[in-house]
Amino acid sequence: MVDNLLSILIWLPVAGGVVLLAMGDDNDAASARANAMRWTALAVSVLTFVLSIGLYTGFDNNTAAMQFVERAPWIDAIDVWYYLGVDGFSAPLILLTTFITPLVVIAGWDVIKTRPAQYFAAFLILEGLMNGVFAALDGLLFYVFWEAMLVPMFLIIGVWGGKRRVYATLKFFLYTFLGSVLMLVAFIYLYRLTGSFDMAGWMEVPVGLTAQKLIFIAFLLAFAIKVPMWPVHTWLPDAHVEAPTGGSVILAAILLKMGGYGFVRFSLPMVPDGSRYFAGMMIALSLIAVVYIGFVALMQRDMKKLIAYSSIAHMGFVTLGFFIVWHMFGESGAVLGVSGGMVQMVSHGLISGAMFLCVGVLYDRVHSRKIADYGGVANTMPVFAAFMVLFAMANAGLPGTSGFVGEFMVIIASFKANPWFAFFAAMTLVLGAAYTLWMIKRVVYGEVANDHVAALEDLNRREFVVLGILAFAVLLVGLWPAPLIDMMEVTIQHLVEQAGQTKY
Amino acid sequence: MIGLQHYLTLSAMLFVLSIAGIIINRRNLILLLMCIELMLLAVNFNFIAFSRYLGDETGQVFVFFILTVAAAEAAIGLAILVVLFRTRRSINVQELNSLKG
Amino acid sequence: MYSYYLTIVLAPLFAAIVAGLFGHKIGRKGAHSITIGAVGLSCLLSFYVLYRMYWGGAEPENVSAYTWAVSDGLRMEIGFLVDRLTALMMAVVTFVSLMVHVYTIGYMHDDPGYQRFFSYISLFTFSMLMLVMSNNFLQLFFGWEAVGLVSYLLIGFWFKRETAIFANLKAFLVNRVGDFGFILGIAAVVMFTGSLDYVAVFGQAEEVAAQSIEVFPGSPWNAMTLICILLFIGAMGKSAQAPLHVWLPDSMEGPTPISALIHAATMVTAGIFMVARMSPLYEFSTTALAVVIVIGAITAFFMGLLGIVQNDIKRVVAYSTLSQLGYMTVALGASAYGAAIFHLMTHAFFKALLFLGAGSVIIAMHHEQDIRKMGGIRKYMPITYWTSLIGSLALIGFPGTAGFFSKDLLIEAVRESHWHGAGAVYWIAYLSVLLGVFVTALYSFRMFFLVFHGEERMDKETRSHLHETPWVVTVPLIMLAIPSLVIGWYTVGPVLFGGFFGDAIVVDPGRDVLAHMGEHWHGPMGLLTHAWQTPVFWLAMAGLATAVYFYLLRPDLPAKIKAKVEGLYNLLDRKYYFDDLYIKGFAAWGRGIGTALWKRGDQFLIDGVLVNGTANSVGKLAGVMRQLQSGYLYTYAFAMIIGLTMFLGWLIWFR
Amino acid sequence: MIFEAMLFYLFAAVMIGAALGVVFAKNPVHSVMFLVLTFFNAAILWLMAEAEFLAIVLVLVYVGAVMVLFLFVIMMLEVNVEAVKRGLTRYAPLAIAIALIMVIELIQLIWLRSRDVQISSSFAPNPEGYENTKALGAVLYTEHVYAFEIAAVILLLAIVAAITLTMRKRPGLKVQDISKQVSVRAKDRIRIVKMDAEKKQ
Repeated sequence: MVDNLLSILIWLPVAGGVVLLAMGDDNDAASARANAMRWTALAVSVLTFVLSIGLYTGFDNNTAAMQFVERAPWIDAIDVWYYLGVDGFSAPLILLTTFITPLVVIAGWDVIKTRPAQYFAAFLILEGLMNGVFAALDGLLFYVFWEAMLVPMFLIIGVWGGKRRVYATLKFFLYTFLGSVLMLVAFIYLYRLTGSFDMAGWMEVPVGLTAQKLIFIAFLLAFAIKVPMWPVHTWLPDAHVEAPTGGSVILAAILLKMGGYGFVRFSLPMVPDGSRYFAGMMIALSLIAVVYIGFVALMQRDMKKLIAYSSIAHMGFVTLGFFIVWHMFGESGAVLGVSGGMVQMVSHGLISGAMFLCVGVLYDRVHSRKIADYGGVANTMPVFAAFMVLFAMANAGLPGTSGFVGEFMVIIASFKANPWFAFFAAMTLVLGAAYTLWMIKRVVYGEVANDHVAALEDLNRREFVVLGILAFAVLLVGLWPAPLIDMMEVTIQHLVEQAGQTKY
Repeated sequence: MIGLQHYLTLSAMLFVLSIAGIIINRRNLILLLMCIELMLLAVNFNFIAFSRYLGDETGQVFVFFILTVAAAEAAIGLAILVVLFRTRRSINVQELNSLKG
Repeated sequence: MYSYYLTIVLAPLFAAIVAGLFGHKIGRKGAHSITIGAVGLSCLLSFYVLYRMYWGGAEPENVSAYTWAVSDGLRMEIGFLVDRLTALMMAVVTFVSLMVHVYTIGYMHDDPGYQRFFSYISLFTFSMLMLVMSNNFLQLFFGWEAVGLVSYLLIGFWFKRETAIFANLKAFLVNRVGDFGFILGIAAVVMFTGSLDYVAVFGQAEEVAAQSIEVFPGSPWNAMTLICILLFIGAMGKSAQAPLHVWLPDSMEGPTPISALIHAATMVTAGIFMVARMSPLYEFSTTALAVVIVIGAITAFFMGLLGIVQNDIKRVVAYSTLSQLGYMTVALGASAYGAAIFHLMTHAFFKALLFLGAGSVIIAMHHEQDIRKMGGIRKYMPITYWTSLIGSLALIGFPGTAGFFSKDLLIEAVRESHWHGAGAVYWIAYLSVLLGVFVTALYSFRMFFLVFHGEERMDKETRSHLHETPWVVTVPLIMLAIPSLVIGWYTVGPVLFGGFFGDAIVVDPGRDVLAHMGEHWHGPMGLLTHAWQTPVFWLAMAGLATAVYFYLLRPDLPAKIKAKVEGLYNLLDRKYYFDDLYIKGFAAWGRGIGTALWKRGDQFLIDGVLVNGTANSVGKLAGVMRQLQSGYLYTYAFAMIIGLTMFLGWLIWFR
Repeated sequence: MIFEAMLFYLFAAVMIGAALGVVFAKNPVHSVMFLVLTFFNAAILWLMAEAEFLAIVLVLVYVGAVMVLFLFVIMMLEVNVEAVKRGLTRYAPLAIAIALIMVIELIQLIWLRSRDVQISSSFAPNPEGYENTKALGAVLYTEHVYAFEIAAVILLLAIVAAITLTMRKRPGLKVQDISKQVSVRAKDRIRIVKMDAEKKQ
């Protein structure tokens, strides 16, 4: 076990990114220098992933306490610490981050022609910051990472994005920023209450009911926008459509998870009574996300938008799983719901990432995301079609793929909470299959639709590797989710206990 | 007899006059500068009056510095004005709006 | 025995992976060799398992393969429960699958997707085995969806055909509607028992039946009824019971071997198997059984009627499959699970035979499927003719064939099941199955005569090439014809009345019709000799005779009748307008809702009014405020002065 | 004393009048002249307050230097006076109103609010042997020497800034560049070409 593993996971990619930036840029994508940059970026991200495996092997499944803790004073004057640590919630998400980033780097390999060094640097820095968000145990440190993360993402969409990238990136930035500012207010309130930014202290401190409700709302805006929940979801389709492929992947795979992570790290344990008060509303919003967004996704004409909407629907399962806790506290089922939500987050990270990569593969060749511009892709790209159908099935929640695990657990848990919750949640079985497979039908199957499709070339080795790795991960989690669930189980039990207490 | 209040009153009138001047002559940059000089004079009056009243020379030292800075300001302000006039052929404040959003 | 089970399941999977991923390396021969070898191995071992279970007297085994996940005390495992029910299903599945594998060599001979096809059908065998061998609901659902996936892939196998990819999407979605109920049923099971394991769940069945749940406030439902109905919705999807039957006829767009394997013999019977497997639960809810029997009866009769007007050779067989599935469902509802499974088994053989026979005709006709363009093929294809005849006779329940035993006894069981209290349910069920016999005979032989007898209506070109299909096609036909003919003789006694299923199927003794019938059981010969006394026989004969009259003796009559009952004909031809309802109704509504929510909800309300509206109003407010921020120095100075004045005034006068 | 008071009022009145002239004069040159008058009167009033040094400085620096600078600039720029002055009356009522309110406020502040504060009617006389310049110098060069230095630097800065701002390179102006002249080498100017002597035709 490496000392300071978390710090390394945070700062190694950041340092790698800085080095890349320092190397300067080369717009000639074929030049030796550009090549060196790519390999540097890949090496750093792969190294980070390899190191992060230590997080799994060294992780103790039997405790809910923080592990790999690092603590050093940062700003003494207001008692801010550089305080890192992981538990069952954050460790899988950090692993997901370090797993996805190398894939994104490979996916952007020779696709990014302009300023490749800055592109890769942005992703590396983003990776470090995201790890920071998941590992931070000090409120202010968390906030700093949380906000800093917006900057590389903002640039990724704004610089390498599509035609309406400025609108999309501004919308993205303003939406997410709006929420997080309110979160900062809540942080400051809690700081005034406890005199420190220690998150563990915030979980212990008693807070009045009204204050809890207000804090919950402040948190809600920050996290609900990130998740995103209905009705603050509209930034996501725009951001996804305009983002470059790698940006979409990171956005869907990891950034969205920050919202879910926020709920289990902040809302549920810190303001349990506030959360309980709003649980009904949260469940309603989650179910609306599942059903409403399912219908909306059905009618999308843009592949990326369709997948973006399906992301929203899937994330609805996450919040549903978290907030049904209140309906069966003290019985079995509560842990199952949260557990399902967490698994759904990880699985969605893999699947939506893979789906966006698939669209990226097509986009690189035809430069269109419109469904109508395709048809019969399977004729010219059989291998790609196989992957796409696999991921589509995972997106539709087929058992044996990771998409099923979380949905299954959440549906089972929510049936216990109230059969009607499960009724609406299970509609995703039909809707999810409908929108995903209808897209598959129009894109992959059929006669060759036009000359563009006829000229398509099948996956090259690089794309094959990326999709292959993701396919393996999707199937692995689907066929044997036990390691993942075991990692989180104790932490979730602890959370359910915390969520069940009364704090005022 | 003539004391602090008289001086202060005089200074107040001077000050208010200069404000009126700024509002009225809001187009002419040179007049604006002159009104600012007038305003500084009013301030200086206050300083001197209080310095005398309190028997402390520091107030007068302050006036000394204000005079220095005002002189510098006038010099630079006029220089800018000259440059401005050279490029824009005008010192009308309302035409100097290239920074307007 | 665990390693045997593992081999049975994993061999087809392994073959599927090899044929799928390395198909281009191992070539056609390699692909079919490895898959047939693997499925053959599975088949052999399955028969061995069946042998051990029945003749060897082995106890049912319940083994766990690995723990899928544990959360919140809920163990989710992958494992095998092998008892006689399972063993029988395994044998049927692997045997039919093996036959279809062999047959495929001939049928798909010229197809570029040869390896892919073998990979799919092996994968299907794996999925189906996972389904039947499961010892818990999770794995059941896995198999359930996996067969659905393979069915989806295979219906859309010729993915260039617009109709095929429409049909596979339709099939998957309709199945998903069923699965929607199914997963809710599983969730209900977990809610009331806290377990996914069959044994644990069945053990608590009695307690669960005593509970109730208020799904709608104020009207408590029996928990078991809810569970069973929800599970049955899943079965309705998979086993194509009305009104979720619409996907099955369309699924005929797939290659014929899979129509035989998936959409006749095995996958569609998964629902029947599931209900039989869940008999310990269904026995506690007569309400659920009543639902089952009504749905089955409706399917059995009305879907059969549709077979009469179809002109596509495969669709006729498909509707007959629907109808036969309805028969099985009726038997389930009558608590005659054994009869249902027995019919399932015989049906698997003769229906696979009929499909493969139809496929053989299609090969010979160069992929022409319209029976109006066939006729008189008998003399060109003798083997196909005779095997198809056997299949058709078995289908209509001609005395002595396998279908006779299963169907006759099934109807008998329905007649005997008085437990419903002579309600409407009973009469609906009994009349449906009885009339269904006539309909079955009519459409079966209508097709048979139109294809094999009468004048030759095909064009010259086709006729000149018409000849018997190669041995890879005919051998499976013969191999399937044998059990279709004789298996009833040997198995009817033990399976139905010999307590074959042991503890696998639980029936409330108070309404155990099979046990009741068993008291009067005198062996297959006895049944055969009394056959002419039953209405079933006469109805079948009447159907046959009608077919002979209309399609052999007076081929001009059907058209005249058709013209007379135009309305009825249209109703049947449009399949009771179910497709219209679903496509123009539900699907269009769904798209309409989607568009409305997207355009009105997302784009107009949220983005337009809330998001951009906020932005715009901020912009407008800023526009007003901007007048103050003119950028002119004097404006700011002026504002400062006014502020100063006001402040001073406040200081002096108001403080 | 009365005489002193009368003098104060006289000069004060002239100063206010001159200030009014600054604000309302039509011609900027007149404005500057009025400003000079204002400063003179201010200097006198400061003298009366026994701030002799500053009074002298005011005259020397302001009247002698700054006002002349203003005058130069105005004359140099040949501003169209009418164009600039137009629109004066539009804001005059507003300005006068605000000025009146403010002056009332200030006078009220100075006179009414200070009623209860004990203020002697006139400034206390300076002690014997007091010299304003000397006293100021004593403070300026001891306590405030750093500020003094900074003020000096600011003035220097103002000089430099004014020069750099107004200096301009005129195109087409002929100037000598000594260093260039010195560093010229022969081969830059003369090209020696080798060629055959011309033959007679």
